[in-house]
Amino acid sequence: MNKDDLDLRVKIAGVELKNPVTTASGTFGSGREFKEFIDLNALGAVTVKGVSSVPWKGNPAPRIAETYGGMLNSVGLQNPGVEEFIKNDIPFLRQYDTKIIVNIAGRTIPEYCDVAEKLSNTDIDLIELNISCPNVKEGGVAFGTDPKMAEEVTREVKRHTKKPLIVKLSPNVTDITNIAKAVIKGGADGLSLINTLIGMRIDINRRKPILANVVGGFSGPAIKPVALRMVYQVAKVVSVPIIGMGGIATGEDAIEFIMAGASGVAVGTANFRNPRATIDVLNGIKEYMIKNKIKSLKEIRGII
Amino acid sequence: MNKDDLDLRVKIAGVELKNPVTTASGTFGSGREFKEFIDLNALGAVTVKGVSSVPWKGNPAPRIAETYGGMLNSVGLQNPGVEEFIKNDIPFLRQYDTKIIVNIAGRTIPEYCDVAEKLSNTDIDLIELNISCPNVKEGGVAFGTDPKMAEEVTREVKRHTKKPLIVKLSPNVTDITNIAKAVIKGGADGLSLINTLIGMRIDINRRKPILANVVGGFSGPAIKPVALRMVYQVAKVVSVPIIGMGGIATGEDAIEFIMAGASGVAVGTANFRNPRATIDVLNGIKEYMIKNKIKSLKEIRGII
Amino acid sequence: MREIKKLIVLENKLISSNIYSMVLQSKGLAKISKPGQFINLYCREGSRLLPRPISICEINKLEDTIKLVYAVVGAGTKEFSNIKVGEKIEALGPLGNGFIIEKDKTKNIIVGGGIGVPPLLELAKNLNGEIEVYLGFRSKSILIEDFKKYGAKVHVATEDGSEGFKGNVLELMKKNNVNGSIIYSCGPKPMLKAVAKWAKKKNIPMQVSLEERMACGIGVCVGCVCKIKDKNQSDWQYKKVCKDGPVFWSDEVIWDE
Amino acid sequence: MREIKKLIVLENKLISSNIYSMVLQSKGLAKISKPGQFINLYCREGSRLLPRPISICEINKLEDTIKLVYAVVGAGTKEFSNIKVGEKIEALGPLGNGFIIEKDKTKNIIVGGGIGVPPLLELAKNLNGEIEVYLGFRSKSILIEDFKKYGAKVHVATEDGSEGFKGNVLELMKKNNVNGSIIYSCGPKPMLKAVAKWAKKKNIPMQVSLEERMACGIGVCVGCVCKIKDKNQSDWQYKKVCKDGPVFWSDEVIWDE
Ligand SMILES: Cc1cc2nc3c(=O)[nH]c(=O)nc-3n(C[C@H](O)[C@H](O)[C@H](O)COP(=O)(O)OP(=O)(O)OC[C@H]3O[C@@H](n4cnc5c(N)ncnc54)[C@H](O)[C@@H]3O)c2cc1C
Ligand SMILES: Cc1cc2nc3c(=O)[nH]c(=O)nc-3n(C[C@H](O)[C@H](O)[C@H](O)COP(=O)(O)OP(=O)(O)OC[C@H]3O[C@@H](n4cnc5c(N)ncnc54)[C@H](O)[C@@H]3O)c2cc1C
Ligand SMILES: Cc1cc2nc3c(=O)[nH]c(=O)nc-3n(C[C@H](O)[C@H](O)[C@H](O)COP(=O)(O)O)c2cc1C
Ligand SMILES: Cc1cc2nc3c(=O)[nH]c(=O)nc-3n(C[C@H](O)[C@H](O)[C@H](O)COP(=O)(O)O)c2cc1C
Ligand code: FES
Ligand code: FES
Repeated sequence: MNKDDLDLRVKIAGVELKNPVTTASGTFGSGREFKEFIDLNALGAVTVKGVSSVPWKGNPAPRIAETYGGMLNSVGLQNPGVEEFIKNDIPFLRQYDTKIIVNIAGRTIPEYCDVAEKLSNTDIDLIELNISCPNVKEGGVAFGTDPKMAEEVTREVKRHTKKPLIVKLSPNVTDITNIAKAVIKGGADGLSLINTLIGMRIDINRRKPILANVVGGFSGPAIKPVALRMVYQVAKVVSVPIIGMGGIATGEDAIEFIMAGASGVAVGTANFRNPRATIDVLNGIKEYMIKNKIKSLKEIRGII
Repeated sequence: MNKDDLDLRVKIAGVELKNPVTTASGTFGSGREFKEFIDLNALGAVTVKGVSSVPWKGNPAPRIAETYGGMLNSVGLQNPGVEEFIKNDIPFLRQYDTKIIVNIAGRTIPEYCDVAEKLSNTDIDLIELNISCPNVKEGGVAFGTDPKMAEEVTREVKRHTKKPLIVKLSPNVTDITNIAKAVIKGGADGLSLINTLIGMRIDINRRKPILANVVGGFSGPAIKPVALRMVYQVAKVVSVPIIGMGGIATGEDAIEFIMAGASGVAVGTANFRNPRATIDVLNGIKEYMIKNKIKSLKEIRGII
Repeated sequence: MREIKKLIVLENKLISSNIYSMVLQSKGLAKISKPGQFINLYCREGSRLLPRPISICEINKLEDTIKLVYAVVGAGTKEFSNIKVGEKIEALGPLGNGFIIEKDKTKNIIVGGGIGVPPLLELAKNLNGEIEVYLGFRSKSILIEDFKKYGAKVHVATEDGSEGFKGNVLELMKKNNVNGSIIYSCGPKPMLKAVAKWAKKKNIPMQVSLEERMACGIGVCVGCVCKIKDKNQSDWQYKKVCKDGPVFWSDEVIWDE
Repeated sequence: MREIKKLIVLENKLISSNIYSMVLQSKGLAKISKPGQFINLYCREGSRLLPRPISICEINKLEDTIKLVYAVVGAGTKEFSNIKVGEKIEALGPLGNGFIIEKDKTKNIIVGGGIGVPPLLELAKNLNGEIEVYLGFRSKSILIEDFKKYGAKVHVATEDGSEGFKGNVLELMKKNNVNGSIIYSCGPKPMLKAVAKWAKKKNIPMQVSLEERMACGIGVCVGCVCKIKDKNQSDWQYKKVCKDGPVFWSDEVIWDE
């Protein structure tokens, strides 16, 4: 068996990706900075950083703190707004043979709907609804931790767009399967999980939190066990496709998520340590498949 | 300033510890195995592994999986029961000049109460009520994730014992401050946080979870940012003392928890990598205090 | 007080595909070690927190060295394989109880499989009486000449038949009509289980050295358990491989997994 | 394609208390680097995920080397200080925009503070006209002789008065009645802020090289921001230190933190 015999295709919310590897929103921009490091055509999809209806300034610095095997961020969804995004980033990404997943952010349901609506007639493939950003006071995290609100925002956004809708869930909940079921009731065509945990670091010399925002989103290899557990739990109770993420840095990591039930896998924080992480993950998946004589990922998806 | 000038005493639920360093339940046995490595007299307290009303067999092996910067366990509170504990372990620990904190486990409220009652007339200092073990199907985790149940079990245990009561909280909840407030309403004299997150690892060669129990408790340096954030959040809204834990391996880690509001600090998983971890943490705290001319930990507790 | 020691690596060489032999200057560890005990090796890379338990393969009390033989199976053992002679490695030991050496037994049978073979070498050195050694491997053997050096009669089985008997070690033992007064064994669980069943039928007492995933290695975490029957055989308990073992009598062990 | 390169360490020596000078064989990096740019250095220890940004202190295009000068302040820089000559370190660069060198300026003033001094050295080498250098330190100075080598007039201030003027660098500049056609500056934020205020009053254009905690270093994470005024000065945006900077015109910067 060699690389050409492998069938890496996966279907996410009705859209076929040529392979399962995408990027975790907010860790890859719109891909521009990475085109110097990798061939963007190699990716199954590019998931771009969160866009909102109007430009958002984001949170004060410091926004980054390193933790043991992970990091915290409190970027706060700084972005130039959906109109700039449509003008600049869609044409850029459309040069490449890869699917475009647009992560959308909002403080209120109408704001979310506005972004979704504006993206409706553009040439993107999927919308990923971020109801789980821990760095935005209003909306953001609240939508992601209350099943009723999660269902409602999903339903409304779904009504405002023709694009297939993935909902990205927060891990900071008692029972993630409840939220998953709620957003599916609201009309989600797929799920992304997980967004960041909420974490904190203190600078004991300055006697202050490292992040200006005090707490931030916790990501990286450190959080993988939580992410994997949640993908597993959710995959057991839903039938929509899942994009798994949280600490993926190698092909082996990705295979773990696929065995737990993920269809797609997104590489996030690993991009900061290794700008070729997405390609390394893709190659690692292929090597595992060849070594274990797996022709299609279907053979191992959700095998646990 | 030198080591003798430092005032390291802390009061936890009315009991004075000579210094803030204790052990995280389940990572130190009853101290027997560690007396070959360290002087147990040096510790503020020894928190022993969970004891239940009757012997518990625990879960099948494998019970251990390594993760990036952390580990999973699914021991399932294997223990010989409270009567054996009283007979063997209290006399052993009483040889040392250190406080004894007994972590208690149960599947039902009567089981918890039974252990608490039996410990009431023994020579221990504090009870730590574990309502947060993710490795026991009934009780355990459910008590720790529902504020009403958490309050009820606390109240009942409190009624059955004369010992000061610390309640140990689960991090696997949407809002830990809710649970904290509930157990304080139930009568908790102090809080311990955090217990383990819930995590998973998959052995991609065997195509099976590494743990026989599929998921397990996730601990170690990897989880520190979550633990620190929760201690900070809870310390802001309660006035009872907190024992902070989750990934503490150095004096600097401990100082972070103290600045976030913890009175005591417990060393857990770090004991497995370094049997002298508790002493290293204690010495690290002292060095920080000397370097920064801090006479008493009161000067920095909850300073954030 | 006991402590994790930094031991100088005196040798660290590939002896078979993916298998390394490491000799450590032992700082007194050799003096107190017994066959069947193990040591914890710690990784430098901090993302790998847990110690790697590795059996002691040979003890040299005179030169104060110990030898380990380990297979590279993951990132930790990979890291060990890259350590250069003269560098140091953190180690704690000896840990666990070794084999119970029954000096009065006239015919000792040693059964080893794969990377379970190394601890049996130091054992062989310490036995009285006749020693017959049965070793099974997937393909390439290790340490055969070493066993011979200590006067043992060595029989080899390989799954692919590339060396010695083609088949598993028990088949070879049956074929050779093995008999003896005691069996000492270490290797993969299915092998141990099969040999234990056979030994029971033949009424030969047998010791097995078990493996389990560990966190502490010193009996604290209760992670590394196996099911061991109570004295009266009516019930069982989870016992710790690191502290109560790694060697158990085979008829105590519940082999259900 | 761009990539993280493994560069050979040619020198890594202590030059002052806790401050090291590291020379790297640059694999072509020297050729494309400019004063004020930085590189990402990656830790070997996997629990430390994020790159450490370090400014380029000197560029040697002929020998294809670059020199970095770094202070040991935490675990990452501690790790770097233990690297031996001949070993390799992973690095990505050059990153960011360097100083904008205004060749027509006749009197250049360079103002540096502490570990902000190193990038100014390569800058000094590339300036035309007169160069007056003001450097402030807590106690011990670094790189003074190097600046002199390139014909600059160097003035030193130390907080404890152990070398040169006792006080901060701005006090020394005021005392010396400094004037010039442009200021290039790098150092702690309070220093930059104070000098910027003074420069504004004196109407001297000034460039500042800023520092911020980074994750990617390549403009992706939007972690490393500082407040920069819009062109018309009516509003401001968070700009990326790594990609839009690290050098900015001082009158663009909002110094409120
Ligand atoms: C008592 C005892 C004695 C042993 N003696 C030897 C020996 O002499 N030679 C030898 O080659 N191997 C021996 N092993 C197995 C050895 O411990 C593992 O192969 C090793 O830990 C793998 O580490 P890794 O980082 O390369 O693998 P990884 O799979 O990356 O390790 C991940 C985690 O799983 C644990 N792990 C993985 N495989 C095993 C295993 N088979 N047993 C226990 N833990 C495991 C590791 O310790 C680590 O915590 C022994 C195991 C035990 C319990
Ligand atoms: C553009 C730029 C250029 C720099 N040039 C130099 C230089 O030439 N020489 C020099 O000694 N230092 C320089 N620094 C600062 C240097 O990056 C930090 O001192 C270093 O990252 C500390 O790493 P650590 O692991 O030792 O410290 P830790 O405190 O253990 O690091 C923890 C985390 O915080 C980050 N961090 C800590 N301090 C700083 C800081 N001051 N700035 C940015 N990130 C920080 C680290 O990168 C890491 O992610 C520069 C910083 C920037 C942003
Ligand atoms: C710097 C940074 C910015 C992020 N921005 C977003 C975002 O805009 N929208 C979103 O849904 N998730 C965002 N995330 C979360 C990631 O997409 C991902 O869910 C999380 O980081 C876990 O994956 P990882 O551990 O591989 O990074 C961000 C994460 C980081 C580290
Ligand atoms: C092997 C193991 C066993 C544990 N057993 C218990 C227990 O019996 N009772 C309890 O309340 N917590 C138990 N814990 C949780 C720890 O006490 C602690 O809350 C947690 O591990 C986080 O701290 P750490 O990261 O420092 O280990 C156990 C943890 C481990 C790793
Ligand atoms: S490994 Fe901890 S008890 Fe055996
Ligand atoms: S460090 Fe990531 S954008 Fe600057």
